[in-house]
Amino acid sequence: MKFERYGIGIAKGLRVTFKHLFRRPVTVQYPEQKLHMSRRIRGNELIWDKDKCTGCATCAKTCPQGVIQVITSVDAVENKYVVEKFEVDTGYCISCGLCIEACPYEALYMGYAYERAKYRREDVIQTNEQLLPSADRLRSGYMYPEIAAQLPRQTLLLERITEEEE
Amino acid sequence: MLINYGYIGLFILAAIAFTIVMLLLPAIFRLVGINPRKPNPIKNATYECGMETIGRSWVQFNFRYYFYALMFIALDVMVVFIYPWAAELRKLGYFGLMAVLIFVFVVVVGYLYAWRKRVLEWK
Amino acid sequence: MMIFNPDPSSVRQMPTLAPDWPGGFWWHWLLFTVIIIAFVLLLVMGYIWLERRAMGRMQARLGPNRAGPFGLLQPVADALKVMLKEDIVPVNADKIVHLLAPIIAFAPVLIIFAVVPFANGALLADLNIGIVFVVAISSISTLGVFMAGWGSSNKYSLLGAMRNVASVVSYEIPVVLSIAGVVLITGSLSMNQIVLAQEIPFILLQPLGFLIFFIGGCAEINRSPFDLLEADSEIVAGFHTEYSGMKFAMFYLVEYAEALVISALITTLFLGGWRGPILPPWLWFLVKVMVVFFVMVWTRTTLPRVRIDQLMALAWKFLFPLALLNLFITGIEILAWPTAIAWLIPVNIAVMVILVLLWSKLFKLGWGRVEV
Amino acid sequence: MEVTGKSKYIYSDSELDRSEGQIIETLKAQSQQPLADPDAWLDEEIDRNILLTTVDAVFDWARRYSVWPAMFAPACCAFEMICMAASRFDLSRFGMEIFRASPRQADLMLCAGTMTWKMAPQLKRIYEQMAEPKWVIAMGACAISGGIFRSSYAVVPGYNRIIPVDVYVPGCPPRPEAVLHGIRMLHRKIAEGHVNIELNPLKAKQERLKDT
Amino acid sequence: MSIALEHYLILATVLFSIGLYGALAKRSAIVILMSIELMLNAVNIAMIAFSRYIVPLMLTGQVFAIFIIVVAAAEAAVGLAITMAIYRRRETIDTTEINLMKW
Amino acid sequence: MTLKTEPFVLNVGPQHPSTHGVFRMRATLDGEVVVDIEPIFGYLHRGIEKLAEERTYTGVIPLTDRLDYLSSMANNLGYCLAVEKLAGIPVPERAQYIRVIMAELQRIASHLIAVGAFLNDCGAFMTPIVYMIREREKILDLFDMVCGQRLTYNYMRPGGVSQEIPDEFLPALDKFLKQMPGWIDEYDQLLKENEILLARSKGVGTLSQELAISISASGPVLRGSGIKWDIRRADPYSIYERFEFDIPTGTVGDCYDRYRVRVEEMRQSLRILEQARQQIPGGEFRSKVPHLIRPPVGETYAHIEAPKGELGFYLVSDNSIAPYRCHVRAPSLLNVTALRDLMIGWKIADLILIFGSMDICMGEIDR
Amino acid sequence: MGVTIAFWILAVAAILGALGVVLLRNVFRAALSLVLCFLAVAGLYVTLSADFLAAVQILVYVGAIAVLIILAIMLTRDVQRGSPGNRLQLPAFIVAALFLAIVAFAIFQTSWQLAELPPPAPTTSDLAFRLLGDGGFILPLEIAPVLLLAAIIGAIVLVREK
Ligand code: SF4
Ligand code: SF4
Ligand code: SF4
Repeated sequence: MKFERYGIGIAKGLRVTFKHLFRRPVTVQYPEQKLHMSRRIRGNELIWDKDKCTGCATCAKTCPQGVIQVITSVDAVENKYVVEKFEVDTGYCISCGLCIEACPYEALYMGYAYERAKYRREDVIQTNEQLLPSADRLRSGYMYPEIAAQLPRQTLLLERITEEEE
Repeated sequence: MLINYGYIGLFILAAIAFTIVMLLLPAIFRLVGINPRKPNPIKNATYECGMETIGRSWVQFNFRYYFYALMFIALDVMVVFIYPWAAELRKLGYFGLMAVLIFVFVVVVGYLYAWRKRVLEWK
Repeated sequence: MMIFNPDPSSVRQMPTLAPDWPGGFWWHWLLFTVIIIAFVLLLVMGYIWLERRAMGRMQARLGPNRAGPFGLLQPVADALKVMLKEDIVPVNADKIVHLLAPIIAFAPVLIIFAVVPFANGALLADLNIGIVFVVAISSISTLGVFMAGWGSSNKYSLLGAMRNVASVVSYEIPVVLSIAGVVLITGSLSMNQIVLAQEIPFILLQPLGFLIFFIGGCAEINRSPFDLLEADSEIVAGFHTEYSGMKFAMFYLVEYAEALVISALITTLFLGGWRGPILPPWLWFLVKVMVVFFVMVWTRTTLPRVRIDQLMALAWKFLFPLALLNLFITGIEILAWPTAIAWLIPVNIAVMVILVLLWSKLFKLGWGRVEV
Repeated sequence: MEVTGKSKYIYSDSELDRSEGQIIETLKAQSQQPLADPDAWLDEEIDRNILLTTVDAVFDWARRYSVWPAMFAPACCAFEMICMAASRFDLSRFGMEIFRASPRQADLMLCAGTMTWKMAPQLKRIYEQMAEPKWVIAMGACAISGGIFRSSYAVVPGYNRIIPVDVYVPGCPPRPEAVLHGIRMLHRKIAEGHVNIELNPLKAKQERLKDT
Repeated sequence: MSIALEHYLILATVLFSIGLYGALAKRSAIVILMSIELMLNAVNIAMIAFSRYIVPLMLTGQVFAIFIIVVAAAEAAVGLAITMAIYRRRETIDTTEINLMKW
Repeated sequence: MTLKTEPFVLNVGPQHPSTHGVFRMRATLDGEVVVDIEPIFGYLHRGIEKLAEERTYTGVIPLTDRLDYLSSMANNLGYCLAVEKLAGIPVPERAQYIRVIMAELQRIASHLIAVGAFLNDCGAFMTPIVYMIREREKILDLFDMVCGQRLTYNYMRPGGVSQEIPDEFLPALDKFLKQMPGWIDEYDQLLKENEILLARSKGVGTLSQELAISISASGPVLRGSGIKWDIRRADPYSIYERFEFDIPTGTVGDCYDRYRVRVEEMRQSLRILEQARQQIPGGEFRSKVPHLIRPPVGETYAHIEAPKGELGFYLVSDNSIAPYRCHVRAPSLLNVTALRDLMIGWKIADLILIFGSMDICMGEIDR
Repeated sequence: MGVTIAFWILAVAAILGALGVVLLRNVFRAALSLVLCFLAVAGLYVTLSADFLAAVQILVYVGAIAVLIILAIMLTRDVQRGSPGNRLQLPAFIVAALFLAIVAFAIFQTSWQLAELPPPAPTTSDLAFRLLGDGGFILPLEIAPVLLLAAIIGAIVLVREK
């Protein structure tokens, strides 16, 4: 080992770490404090607007994974498709958002939630009603600027908004 | 003086006993059934990054280690003389200083020899 | 039975183990044994906590804060959990050695504290060869580590164990020589005498000795830049790769207990031990130990790890010659000016700076093929 | 020192390859169906006496706050795992920053990434070599179902083919918060699942004997 | 019953005999070296015991013991070095297999 | 006389703390010294190229995200360039700028990880990587804002990008550009001159120019050896010829040089970002592209300077909605071929260090 | 009293350790039992009021010589062979036993000229004076490093690669 700089390099490094001792940690205490997610967050679930959906299955066809399963029957009276089963295996979905881009009737949204861990494999699969929007299943603004505008502003580490909010 | 060593001796026993008790605790827990124990052949095999070990595990090492140990042993013996000397230098005076200087010098010759012969290096 | 019927003239005054402390021998022993063991364990837990918290802060995060207030119970949780883990003994292992290793690694570290003066007069016993005792006992721990590496019959373990032996073998000498510098000034090997002699903390009188001791001590216990033997990024977990449960916890404890030993030694030898105004001695001791440990954590957070050959070169080609020089310079000073000590402070600091700079220069120039 | 030729290895490469292939094929044949989720505790009512419950509570507390993850990070999700351990999300708050490189000392296998069949035997081995009690979190789509690579010939469709998974965290990759949520669910499982106090050690011992 | 000089001497003799046996009867060079260390240790005990019981103020025995330790260290270093040198050539340290004349 | 030391075979990996994924090195050691090393990979072979053949041209983009998962944006860009070249799709001006901004941000993010991981491999207990991840986190926030994911962006599309950048993006970018140089300086203070790091990495794992060229290395690994080769200059794609920037090179080609080159490249990327930020025009973010792209029969190769080196996509079209063949020229794979030559003769500790300095991403090597 | 107990314990430990060295088949374990013997002997030194020597015993024997021996074991791969006896086992045993008997006999027959004085309490300073002071063992002291030097050079020459 050479001591070209007589330990000055080491001293400089030590100064940097020492300075950090007095800086505010950037940590978010997750379960108590939560960051505002990106307005376009692609959370790990899909949200499906049953009323708008026509059962055209474009989403199912676009999905590179084949995650979406749409089973429809024909309603002869109203001359349209009735969605019998709309199933998304979120354990399989890669949140790529292509289905949302593809849906011609704006019936499919990415979810805003991300805390969707489950104890069982089956629970990860979502069917029909489980896909509908609700109070704790907000829609994300991915591909939907109007929705994005209503969502809270994203917390940026750059700006450290958390600090002010506390 | 010996009384101090009595304390120390008993303390040594206590320390060893304490260590053994600490190690025995899990064994007791296991008897009670709190600690799990489910051995199986894979679990008891050697860990090597998830692979099966290739070759024997008794690694044979390079002889280079020996030189360090060798120098160490010589210098360690030197230290044996240095400590009483250091404790009593004030009374021993310059004569003692000279004596140990010569002593150390001779050993250091060996050290320099080792250095010159580049055995204190890893090639 | 002639053997056991010795000549009456040979029956001499053996010093009896009579009580010399109010309460008698056994009480004295029991009390302080319990105190020391409890103290060491508590302090080690405190260390673990301190390290994780301080390191967290230095890395701009928080560190453990869920288990108990400020995460203070984190080490307790760890200890309990580890105790509840399954104990695995690999089939290939040398089972007896595998079992004995943690004991042999841990017990000596505990034993060292028997002679550390936590307050005026070492608690349990003030040995008049105190510091040699410490040095001697601490060399046993190495054996425990080596046994662990050997007994596991795992390549990484063996590599780690070899590295440990190599580093201990190299750093023992500079460390011991730098201690001898302190002994020169005090003229006594007793730990308590060393503290008593420190009107001025020896860090000022022996700056070079302190530097060598700090670096060498860290290297010997494999801390901060010298943690090669369990270098995560190289040889998995080093010598304790195959250890789980309580046995692993022992090694984990050893790691911190050794750090405690080194900080206690630094405190005693160079920082004036328990001496200090106002506060009670044991508190001073504690504060100093913690400060030393904090410096260790600090360097650990900042510095990269050295390589094994650099580790050895540093010991043999840098620290050892300096330690010898320091020893003899101190010796001459002691003989020339047996009493006037205070004005040696600037001289010694200057000597340190000059020696270190000079040696670094030589080191750089590759004198005697020093470069590695 | 010169070492030349193939003789330097104890086994030849082709031998190693063949044995590896065999191991993988066997494992593949065994792993056609997912393993059952260890979720019995969700329904189960365990009644214990008071003493044991207190002891249990303490033990569970200790286990909960000292879950040391094993480093197991094959693919992309690993970086979210690392981010989770870094300053912004700081895994260490839960006492989890001690990533153990050796599975012997780890409690939790955070499966972060795609598992290929080539890697599967190692996964199984590492999992087996972890000391009890141990948990597994499947992080990301790949770990749950093979994710984007499910249809690939090389990829294991979900870790639960090989090892039992305790918590599934969907996402590709799941955000660090999502994994933290998964970890908190694991905490709950540890607390409520009462890892193991075998109330009847004798019986347990007999069962153990029967197993071996 | 108090411990006297004879106790230490007998102990030293026992250790020495064990070392002697090991040095004569073992095949591994390293074990032979270890046995020799044992013998040296036994001598040390005797030395110090003599010093303690016969000339307690002179410490001559202790000084001797220190020198014996020096010799033991040197002996171990060189002995093991020879062992290793032989091992390097002959791939064995079995003393019965080492036939120096046929090197 | 050579030592009759038994060669001792050690598996480093596949599951090893510092192999950056599942890479396995079968190392033959003599004591601590590496005498032979055999890299074994394939532990992350996920069949990306094969999977690409059964997906639509747009559907392949998520796959490219997972190639080099530390620089997904760059992968997206490279793939989209290839498709555009194949199908002759024009890209609007604004989209070009957005793409450049994203690609350069991604380069910084990727280098942050590379440098951090390298320093971590040196054994600087977590600190550098934790700091660098903190900075990377800031970049990820920007990406997250734009496309809603932190790692697998799936942002670029043939003919542009998937969505317009949100309003708050550019102010945030400004802020980032203002702060980032300071942070880089801080990292330099932390370890640039550290004696231990210098001793560990200078002269270690020297990649000679000839070797670098003959293995067709690229990226910082090549530039570390002192060769001024950067696709952004040598074969400008997108709009890179409009920007001013330097190509930092090393001198010796050792680990330290590679590390420095990466740090300097971050500075250069900031320069490009600065210029792109100034010049970004308004307009469309995506040209009109049919939902399912059907390029004419033919083949094409497009390459970009990804953070790790030359990333190329070779596409063959048979006029269907899916590529007939998609091949990826992965920079890591070619760089890693130098491994054996670099490592022999060094110690285990250096082995990890050299490996770290190559900045390897297994997703890309095994594909 | 305490000394008596300590003596017996340590003596038994020392003899067990020594027996381990010659009887254990695994060389590594034999080395460990040698360490046990060394430690017990150090304890015996303490009962003989030779405290400094006890520390030296641990420092040099356990800290250095034992490490050297273990290293040698590692380096020569001797473990696999175990530690078999040679053909001389029985004669060796007889020789050792005879030696033991003769010396024991001599010990009991001699009437030792025991001194009456208790040993000096701290031995370190006395040792220092005996070694380095006037009329001390200064000549042997200066010869000792020469021995060490010879050992260093000899060992290096023996083991070094050409
Ligand atoms: S594409 Fe939209 S409308 Fe059609 S089935 Fe899917 S969700 Fe319904
Ligand atoms: S997000 Fe992607 S993978 Fe998930 S359902 Fe939509 S298209 Fe399929
Ligand atoms: S789940 Fe997604 S991010 Fe995670 S490993 Fe699989 S492809 Fe990569």
